[in-house]
Amino acid sequence: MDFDLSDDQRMLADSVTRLMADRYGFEARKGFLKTPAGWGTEMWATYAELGLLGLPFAEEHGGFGGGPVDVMLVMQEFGRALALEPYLATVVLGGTALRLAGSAAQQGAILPAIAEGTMKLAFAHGEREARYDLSLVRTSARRAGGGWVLDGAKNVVLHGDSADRIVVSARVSGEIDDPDGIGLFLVAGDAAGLSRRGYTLRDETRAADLALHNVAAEALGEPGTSFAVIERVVQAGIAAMGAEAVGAMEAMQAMTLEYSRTREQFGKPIGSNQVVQHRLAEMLMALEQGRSMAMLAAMSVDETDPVERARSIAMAKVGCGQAARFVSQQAIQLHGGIGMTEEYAVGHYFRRALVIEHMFGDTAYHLARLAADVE
Amino acid sequence: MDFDLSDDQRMLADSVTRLMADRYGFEARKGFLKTPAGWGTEMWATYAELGLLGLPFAEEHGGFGGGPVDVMLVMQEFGRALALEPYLATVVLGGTALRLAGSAAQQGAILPAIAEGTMKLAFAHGEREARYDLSLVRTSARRAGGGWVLDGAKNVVLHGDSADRIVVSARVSGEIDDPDGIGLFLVAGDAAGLSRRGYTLRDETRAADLALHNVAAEALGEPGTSFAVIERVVQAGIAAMGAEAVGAMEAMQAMTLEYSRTREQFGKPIGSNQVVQHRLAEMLMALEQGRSMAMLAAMSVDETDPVERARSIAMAKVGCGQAARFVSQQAIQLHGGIGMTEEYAVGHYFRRALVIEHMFGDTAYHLARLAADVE
Amino acid sequence: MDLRFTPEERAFRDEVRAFIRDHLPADTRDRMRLGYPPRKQDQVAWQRILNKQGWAAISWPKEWGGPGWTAVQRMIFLEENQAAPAPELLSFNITMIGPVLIQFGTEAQKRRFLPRAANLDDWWCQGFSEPGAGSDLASLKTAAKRDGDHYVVNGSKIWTSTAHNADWCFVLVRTNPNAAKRQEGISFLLVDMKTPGITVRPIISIDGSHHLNEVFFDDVRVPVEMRVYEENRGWDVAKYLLGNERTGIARLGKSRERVAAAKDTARVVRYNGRPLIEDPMFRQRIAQMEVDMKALQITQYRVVSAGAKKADGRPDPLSSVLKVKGTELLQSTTELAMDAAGPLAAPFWAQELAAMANEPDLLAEAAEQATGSYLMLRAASIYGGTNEIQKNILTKAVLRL
Amino acid sequence: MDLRFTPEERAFRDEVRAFIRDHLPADTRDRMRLGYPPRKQDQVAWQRILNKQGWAAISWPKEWGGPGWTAVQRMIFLEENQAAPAPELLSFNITMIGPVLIQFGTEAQKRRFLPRAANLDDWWCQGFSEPGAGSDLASLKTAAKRDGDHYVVNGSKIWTSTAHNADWCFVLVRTNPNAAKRQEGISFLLVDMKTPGITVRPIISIDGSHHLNEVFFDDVRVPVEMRVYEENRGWDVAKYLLGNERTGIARLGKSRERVAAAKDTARVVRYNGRPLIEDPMFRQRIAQMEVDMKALQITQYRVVSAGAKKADGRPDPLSSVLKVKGTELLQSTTELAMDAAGPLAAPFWAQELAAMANEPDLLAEAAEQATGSYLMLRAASIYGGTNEIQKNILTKAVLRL
Repeated sequence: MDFDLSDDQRMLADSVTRLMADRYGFEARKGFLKTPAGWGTEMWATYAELGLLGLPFAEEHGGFGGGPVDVMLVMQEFGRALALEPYLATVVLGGTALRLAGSAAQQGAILPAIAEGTMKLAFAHGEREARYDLSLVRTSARRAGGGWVLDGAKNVVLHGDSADRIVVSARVSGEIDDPDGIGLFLVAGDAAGLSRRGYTLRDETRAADLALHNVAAEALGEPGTSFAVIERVVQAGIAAMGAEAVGAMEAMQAMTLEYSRTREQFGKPIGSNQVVQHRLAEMLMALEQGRSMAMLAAMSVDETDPVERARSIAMAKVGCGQAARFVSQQAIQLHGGIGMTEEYAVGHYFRRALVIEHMFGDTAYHLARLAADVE
Repeated sequence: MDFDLSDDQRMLADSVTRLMADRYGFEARKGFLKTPAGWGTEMWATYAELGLLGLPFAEEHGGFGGGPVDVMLVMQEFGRALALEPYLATVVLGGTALRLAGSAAQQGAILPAIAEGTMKLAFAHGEREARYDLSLVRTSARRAGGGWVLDGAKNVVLHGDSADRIVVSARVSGEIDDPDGIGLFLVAGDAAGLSRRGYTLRDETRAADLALHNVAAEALGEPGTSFAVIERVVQAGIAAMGAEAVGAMEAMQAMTLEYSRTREQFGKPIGSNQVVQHRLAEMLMALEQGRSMAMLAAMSVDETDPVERARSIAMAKVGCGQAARFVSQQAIQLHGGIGMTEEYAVGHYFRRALVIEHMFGDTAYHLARLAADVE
Repeated sequence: MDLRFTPEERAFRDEVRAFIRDHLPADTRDRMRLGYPPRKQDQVAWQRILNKQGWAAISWPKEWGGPGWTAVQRMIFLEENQAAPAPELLSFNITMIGPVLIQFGTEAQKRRFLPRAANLDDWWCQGFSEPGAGSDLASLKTAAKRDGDHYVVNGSKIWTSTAHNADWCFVLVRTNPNAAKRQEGISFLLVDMKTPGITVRPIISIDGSHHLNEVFFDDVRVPVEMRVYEENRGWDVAKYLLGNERTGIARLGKSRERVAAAKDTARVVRYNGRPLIEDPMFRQRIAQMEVDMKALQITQYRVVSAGAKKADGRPDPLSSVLKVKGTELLQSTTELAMDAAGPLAAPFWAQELAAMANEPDLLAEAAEQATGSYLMLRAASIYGGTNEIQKNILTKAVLRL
Repeated sequence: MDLRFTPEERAFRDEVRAFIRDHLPADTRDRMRLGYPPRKQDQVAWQRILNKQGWAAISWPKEWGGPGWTAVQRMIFLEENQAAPAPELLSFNITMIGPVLIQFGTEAQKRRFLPRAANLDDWWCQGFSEPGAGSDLASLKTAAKRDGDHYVVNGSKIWTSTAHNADWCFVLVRTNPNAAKRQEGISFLLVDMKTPGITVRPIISIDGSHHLNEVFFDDVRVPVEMRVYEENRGWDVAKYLLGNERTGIARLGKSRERVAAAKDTARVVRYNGRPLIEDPMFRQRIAQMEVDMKALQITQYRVVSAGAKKADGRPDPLSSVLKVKGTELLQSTTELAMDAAGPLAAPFWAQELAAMANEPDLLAEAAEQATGSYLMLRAASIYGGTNEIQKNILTKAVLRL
C-alpha cells in the first residue's frame, strides 16, 4: 500500500498545473469558448508537445506508457481549470477503446496521430432509449462487402461534433438489451450518411447527436463480443471524470474559502460565522472523501478481477458524485447571489460537476447496482 | 379548515397539563417506576376521576364522546411527562377494538369499567415472525362448545403483563399472511393456559410476551373478518403515539434550549455558538413539521375513505418518526456527556421516541408502503 | 380543529379550478407543463384575465379591487394557480407595491398606481439590494439628494429581477447619510423606468436565463410626490413590505409541479428494462417528498389559519419555517426532475431545439427545463434572506438566544 | 501509488487473521458476534494472549515490548482484531499511558509500569474530564497541593470510563492555581486506585450499562515520584497523549461488524413476505454505508501512510475527518442494525433472557444488543471532542479561518 507519487508523476502534475495556471485562467477560457471550436485548439497542440495526448499509450505509438494514476493527475488539473478540450473523449474513451480492441494496424494508424495532436476521437455509445443501460444498443451493423454498414442514432456523444474518427457501438445480433451481439466500429467523422448535430452541454463543453444512415464502418475488435470492452471504456471514463470532479471540488472549496475571508456582511467577513466555518469544514471533508474515491477509481481501472473492478468503479462514481453535489451546492449557497451568475466562476464549476454526475450512470444508478450486489 | 381548539378541548388540555406538572415530575416518575406495577396506579385513578379513561367512549358507557383530537391533546401531555401508564394499551388500542367490533353486551360490560379505572386492556396482535406485517397471524382460533380456544404466541404486547382483558388476534382460516380469516377475541388476563412473560421496554414502559395453550376466548366481532378492525386499531395507535412523540419532542426541544442557555463552555454559554443556535432552529422546524403530521394523523383517524386514511396515517408515521429521530438525536448531541446518562431526563425521552418509532411499523416500513402506492 | 376544507371552501376550490381550466390560454399552459417559465406577454395576459374576474389583487381591500377573500381562500387560489400550472400573479405588483401603497401611499398615489398594478398595465420591480450588501439590506448606499421638487438619485441596485420588463421600480434610497442608525435616513421612492439616467444591465443566471439585472442610477430625477411615506422613514415601509403576507413563500405548488414533471419523465424513460417510474428507489424518493410536502402544507395551513385571526398583522416567525422547508423542497424536487432525465439533463440546446420547430422533442425540452429549474432554484435558498439568515431569525425571534 | 497491499502486507494480514482465529477463545467470540461488549475477564485474557505473542504494545518501541510494526501493519492488525470480532486492546494502557511514559516517564516509572500495562496486569483509566467542563479540558479544577513528598489531591473527575475496573488512573490536576494561563499550572499524576480517599460512583448510561464513573478525590495522597514530567507542565503531556496516533479513531472495524450484524438479522426476519435482506431499500442503505466505509478506509490509509513518513509526529488535521466521518458511520450502522430488528429493538429484557439460559434466543439477544450499541454510540460524536469541536479544529488548523 503506497500513496506516494513517483518523481515522474510529480513532474507531470507540476507541469500541467503550471501550464493551466499560465494559460487557462477564467478569462482565457472565455476566449476559447468564443472560437468556432468552442475549446482551445492551440492548447491541444501544447498538450501534444507536453506528451499529454499520448500519455497512456505505448512508446511504440508515440506514447509514454502512463497508467491510470497519471491520467488521474492530468484530469485533476483539467478539472481545476475547467478545461474544455476533448481529452476525455479522445485520449481516455477513444484511446482506451483502441488500446483494448484495436488491431495492430488500427493502433498504429490512430494512436500516434492522437499523440501528435492530429486526430481526435469520440465514443458514440449512448442512445436515447438506453438512458444509462450499457447493454441497450439499437443501432445496427451489417456486413457489406469487406466492411460494415451502420444504421441508427447516438445521443450526447461527447465532442462528437469535432471528432475525426468516431468509435460507434452497434448491434450485430441479439435482443436490443442483450450484452452479447454488440460490436464496436470506427467511423470517419466525414463519412457519407453520418449527420452530426452539435450543441453545448450545460458546462459549455461540446457534444453531438449522431444520425447514421448506411454509414460505412470498420470493425474494431470482433463484432458481437465488444460489451466487455465497452464496460472498460466506460470505467476508464468514470475514473477520469472522478479525478476531474476532484479538481473542480478543489477549486470550488478554495474559491469559497477565499470568498468567505474577504466578503463582508453585517460588518464582518462571512467566514467569521461559525455556521459558514463548519459548512466549509464539511466541504473539505466531502472533498477528501471524494479524493479517496477518485484514487480508488484510478487504481481500479487496471484491476484484473472484473467483479472487483466494476464494484470499485461504481463505489467511486457514487462517492465522487455525492461529494461533488454537496460541495458544488454549498459553494453556490455560501457565495450567495453572485454565485448564481454566469459571470462568476463558481457556477461554471457547478455545472461541470452536474454534467459529470449525469454521464455514464448517475449516483442513483450506481448505488442501485451496488445494492443489487449486496451479499 | 380550522385549527382552533374548542373551549372544551382547551380546558381538557389545560387540566392534563396541570395534573402532569403537579404530579408527574421526573422524580415522581422515578417513584412510579419503583412500584411493583412499574407505573402510577394512583395516577390511573386520577385519570379516571378526570374522565380521561372514558374520553373517547360514548356517554352511555360512562365516556365523554371525545374524538381523536381530544385523545391527541391528552397523549401530547403524556408524551411531555413521559407517562408510564397503560393509557394507549387500554383506552386507545383496546378501547378502539371494543368500540369498533364489540357487541352491545361486550361494550356495556367493558367500556364503563375502563372509564371507571377498574379494568385495563391490552392489544395482542404482533407475532415474532410478522415483524411489521399486520396480516401475518399464526396464532390459531378454533371453536369449542359455545366459545373459542386459542393457541399460539404474541410478541411485545404493550402492558400485556397487567391487563385484565386482552384483545387477541387469531386465525380461523387462510394462509398465515392472508388478511382474510383473522378474528379478534377477548381473553381474560388470568385465563388458564395463558402465560405472560412481562418485561420492560427500553423506555421503561411495560410489555409482555404471551404464550397461549388452549386458552378459552370470546369472539369480538365476526371471527375471520377482523383485519379491517385491526388496521383501524393500529391507525388509532399510530395517531396517539404520534401525538405522544410531539409532546416528547417539545420537552426535548425545551430542555435542550434551556441547557444551551445555562451551560457554559470555553467561558460562554454553548447557546452562543451559531452552530448550536442553528441546530436548535432545525430542531424547532422538525418539531413543527412533526406537529403538523400528528395533527394530520389525529384528523385522519375517523376519515371514512380507507385508502385516504391509510395514506395519511402512513405519512404521519414517517413524518413524526423522522422528526422525532432528528430532535432526539440532536438533543443528546447538544447536551453532550450528561445527555448519555440514565440520571438525566433527555435520554429517557430519547428512548421513548425510539420505542414509538419501532411500534406499528417503522419509518422505512411506512415509507415503502407509500412508495408502492406512488401514482 | 379540522384539516378538511369546509363545503364552502371546497366549492370555492372547484370554482377556481374550473375558471383556470376554462380561461387559461392553452399555449401558456402547454409551455408551462414542459417546465418553461411564462413569457412576459403570457403573464400579462393571464393577470388581466384574472383581474377582469376580480381575482388579481387578491390580498387588497375590496375598495381597491380586492376580492374580499379569507386567508384560506387566498391560499387555495394560489395553490390551484401554481398547480395548473398558470403564470403567477406578479408579486411586485400584488404582494409588494399594492399593499405598501394601500398602507402608506397618498390618495393620489393610490389612484394613479393601484388599478394599473392590478391589471399589470404597469410592471413593477424592486430596487432594494445593492452590490456587496447581500442579505444586509440596511447597508444600502444609493443616495437621493433633494433638489427643489425632485430627488436626484445616484447609485446602483443589483439582483433586480425583471427590471428589463419593468415600467416602474420601487427603490430604497439614502436621503440622510448622517443618521445615527443605518436604518434611519432611508426613503422609499417610486421611479419611472423611462426616466433619463437609468441603465439596466442584464445579469445572466447560471441556467442561461436573463431574469436578474443591475440597475444604475445616474443623476436620476424623481419628483418628490413619488416618495412613499415620510422622508427618512422608508425603512418602516420596507419592513412592512418584507413582513407582509407570506402565504406563497413555501411555493408548494411549484414543488408539486416539479414532482409531477419528474413522474411524467419517469414514465417514458427506461431503467433496468422497465419504466423508471417503477423503480423502488425512485418511488421512495417521491414518497419522501410527498411526505415532506404534506407536512409543509399543514404547517402552511396552520400559519395561514393563525394569521387570519391575528390582529397585530406582524409576521409569524413560523414563516421562516415555511421559507426554509419550502426551499429545501424546491431544491429536492427540481433535483428529482433533473435526475429523472438521465443523460438528457446535460445538453443545453434551447437554440438547436427551437430551430427544429417542425419536429418537437418533448422529452428533450422537458429535460432541458428540468435542469434549468434545478439551476435557477439553487437561488431559492439565497433570495429573500438566505436559509442561514432564516435560522438566525428563528434563533432570535423564537428561541430568543 | 498503489491501494493494494504489498505481498508482505498480505502475508502479515493472513498471519494475524490465522492467529486470531486459532487463539481467540470461542465463548468470547460468540458473545461478541451477538453484539455483547467483552467482559472484563475476556478482555484481560485476550490482551495477555496477544502480549505473549508480542502483539499487545503495538505502537511501542521494541525495547519496551513493541512488535516493531509499520503504521500499515498496525492498521491491519486493528482492522482484523475488530472484524473478528475480538476485544480491543485496552487503549488506556496501549495508546495512552504507555506512549506517555515512554516519552515523558522516568526510568523507574517505565520499568514499573510498562510491562504491566502491556500485559494488562494493571488496568489504567483516564482522569481528565471534570463535571461542568465538557470539551473544555483546560478549565479543570481538581487541586493537588504539595505536602512534603506527596501531593494531596482534592476534586472530582467525570466520564471516567472503566474506573470501576481500574487499578491505576492517570490524572490531570491543578498544581498552580495562579498560573497566568489556564493551561499552565497543570500536572500529570499516576494514582493508585486503592489509595484512601478515592470514591468511585457509577454513572449508568442510557443503554443501561455501567461503563462510566465519577471519581472523587478526598485528600488523596500521591507520592511525588508518581508525577510524570515536570510540575505544571502536565498540559504538554496531555496534549501529547491526545494527539497521539489516532489510527483507530475511525473505528471502521466496529462499523463493519455492525453492518454484518444487521445483515445477519435481516436474513432471518421477514419483510413483505420475504427476508428483509431482499428488500431493495434495505439493500440500498447497506450499499450507501459500504460506499462510505470504503471512502473512509482509503482516507484512513492516506492518513496512516502520510503519518508513517512524517518526522514531526504532530497529528494530521485529517484525523478530524476520520473522527467525524467515522462516528457518523458508527451511528448510521448501529441505527441500521437496530432498525433491522423491528419491534424486537424495543424490549430491554437482558435479565429475562439470562434467566432462561436453557432456551437461548439468539435473535432477541442480537436485537437487544443492536439497540444497546445504537444507544451507547450516540456518545461517539461526543467523546474525544464532539464532532462540532472537530469542525472547529478543521476551521482553525486547515481552513485557517
